[in-house]
Amino acid sequence: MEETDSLFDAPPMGDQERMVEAILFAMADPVTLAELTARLPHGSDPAEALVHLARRYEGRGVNLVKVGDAYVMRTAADLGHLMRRETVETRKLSRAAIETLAIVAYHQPVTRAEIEEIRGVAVSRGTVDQLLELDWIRLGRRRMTPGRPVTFVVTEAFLDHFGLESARDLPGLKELRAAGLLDNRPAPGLAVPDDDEALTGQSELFED
Amino acid sequence: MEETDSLFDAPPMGDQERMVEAILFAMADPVTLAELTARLPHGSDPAEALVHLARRYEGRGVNLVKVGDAYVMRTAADLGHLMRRETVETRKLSRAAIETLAIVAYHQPVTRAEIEEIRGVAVSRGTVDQLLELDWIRLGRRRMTPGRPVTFVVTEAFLDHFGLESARDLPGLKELRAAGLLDNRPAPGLAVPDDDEALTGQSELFED
Amino acid sequence: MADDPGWDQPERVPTEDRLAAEALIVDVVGFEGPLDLLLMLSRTQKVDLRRISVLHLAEQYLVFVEQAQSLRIELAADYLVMAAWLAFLKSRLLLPPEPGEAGPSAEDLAAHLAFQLERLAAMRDAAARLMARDQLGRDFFARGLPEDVTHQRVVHYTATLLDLMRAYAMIRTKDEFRPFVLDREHVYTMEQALDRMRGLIGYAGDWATLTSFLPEGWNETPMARRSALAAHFAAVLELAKRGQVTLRQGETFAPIELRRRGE
Repeated sequence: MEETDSLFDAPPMGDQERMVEAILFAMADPVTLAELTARLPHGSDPAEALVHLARRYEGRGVNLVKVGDAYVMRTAADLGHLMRRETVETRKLSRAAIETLAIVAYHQPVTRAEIEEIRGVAVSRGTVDQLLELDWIRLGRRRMTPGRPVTFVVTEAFLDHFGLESARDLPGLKELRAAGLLDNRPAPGLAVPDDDEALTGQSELFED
Repeated sequence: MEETDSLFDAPPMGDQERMVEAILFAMADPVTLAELTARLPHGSDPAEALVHLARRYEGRGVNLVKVGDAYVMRTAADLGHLMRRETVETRKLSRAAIETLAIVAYHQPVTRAEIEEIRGVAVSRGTVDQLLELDWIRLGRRRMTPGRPVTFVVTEAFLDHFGLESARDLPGLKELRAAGLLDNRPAPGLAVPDDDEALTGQSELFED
Repeated sequence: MADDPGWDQPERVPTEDRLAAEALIVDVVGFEGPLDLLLMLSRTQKVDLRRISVLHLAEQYLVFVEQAQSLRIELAADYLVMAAWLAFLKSRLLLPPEPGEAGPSAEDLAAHLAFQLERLAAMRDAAARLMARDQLGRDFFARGLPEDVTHQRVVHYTATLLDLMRAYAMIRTKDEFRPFVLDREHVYTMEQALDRMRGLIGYAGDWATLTSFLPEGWNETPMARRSALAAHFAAVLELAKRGQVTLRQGETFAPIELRRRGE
């Protein structure tokens, strides 16, 4: 590094190679020679560094590849199969699903009827199926009440995903409130709509 | 182990190393040994491959880093200036958030009341929320004391962000513990039944 | 207490101390509570926090609070609580313990305060050291181009604990607000109106407007009035159908009038 400090001396080639390596690793796009020159200390020779780097990665799991006039690190072609499982598309759970999941987590073991009572809306078959398929909920013991309804409980995979040691570690209402999660009042038009609608309906019928 | 390996015809160690290299290069987030094992051909020994790989990248522009139980490739810290333009502008954390984070890291698992006791002020809702959202802290096990308060611990993302292999590597941890500054020392005249549990909790994380 | 100049006679405080205290007060919003302020004051003693004089610190704090009050600066309650406690601690430290006195000794209390200050200072220091570390995305970097080699798509659903907690909080908040929904109070059902009108038509020997039959208290808000009017209107229609009342209306939108039938 001392050499960099002096006016014209570029860092030793070994250091230049490290620098090019780090830049190619961190960049989201292929990097041109001009860009490398701009990033490296004055007097560096990225073209030569690239030659060394290409040789170093020859036959490795990752190779230095030239794309047009830019350079990029790519997985070796023969190892692509290792990554196949990685191309996953991440989607947020629907509101119905997350609410249902929350209710199962907080009230388990809980029956479908109980979930519907707490949510105030019917729980679609698809929602429950999705959570079962994600392996976040599973069937618990049947409730010993008329009809012997099945109950739902959360799974190990659920705890794992949400970084919980046990469902008991979920914060309670008081703690949710303390964390500020309980005082976001339902947006206008969310909890009130039944009310509003009833009135609108009536006035339409009777006031004109 | 070797005998089992030959039974299943695991690839030679050189190939296993290439595979681990390719996988780690492809992933931006730390990969656990279990994930590596699952991806590699049956009978492979990713742990050994990692040893070779770590040696290969020693002193390079990119290094193999251990984060908790997982492994990831990161650029060498002394080359950060080359990527300055890529720096992600992170939200400035408030002093309260930084202190709260440090207290969680050094005292984990720690309850909100304990954080407040140490800081001498109430912890605002937003502070904990922000740290949760950054995925730097998460909920730990509940404390087995009256009220069963939730505790907070730091996450793997926290370790990754600050380049720590484990919470044991926090700067100055040993000295602080030796000085008794991580003790949960009750105010004189207060009966504190949760002292034992607090210590047990800590020893689980730090002492082994 | 009268023999203590630092507390009872702030005007005798040396000028520079006084100026320092005023500078502190100006900045009082910058402190995060009494412990923060105490830690700051303790730094002026220029000794190891383990060897700090809690007595001196208590005096400094009390001077600060006194100054703030003389400058009519409103201090938050916790500053005043701390002041009261420190005044108590100070008197305990100065006076010999009374024989048979219960509770922790003044020395223990002082030692604990010193411990709290040292611990807070240590955590601040630790926080600073933590933030001074090389950080991901600032000093070292992740792979900029994580590869997706195949076009095989697996949909992976995700949700965070925060999402879960928010969803639950939302459901529970909805529940909590249910009792506040006022719709029940403003809805007068037709059944209610019918019951009421059955009892009232006996008095409707002569033409009377429908609105005069509205129950008390249902004429005050438009919401209640609309509901009650609608219910009663439906009820009298029902009564007319049964032949119990006669209805009439002078013209469109004119008041509806009704009269008992069957004479």
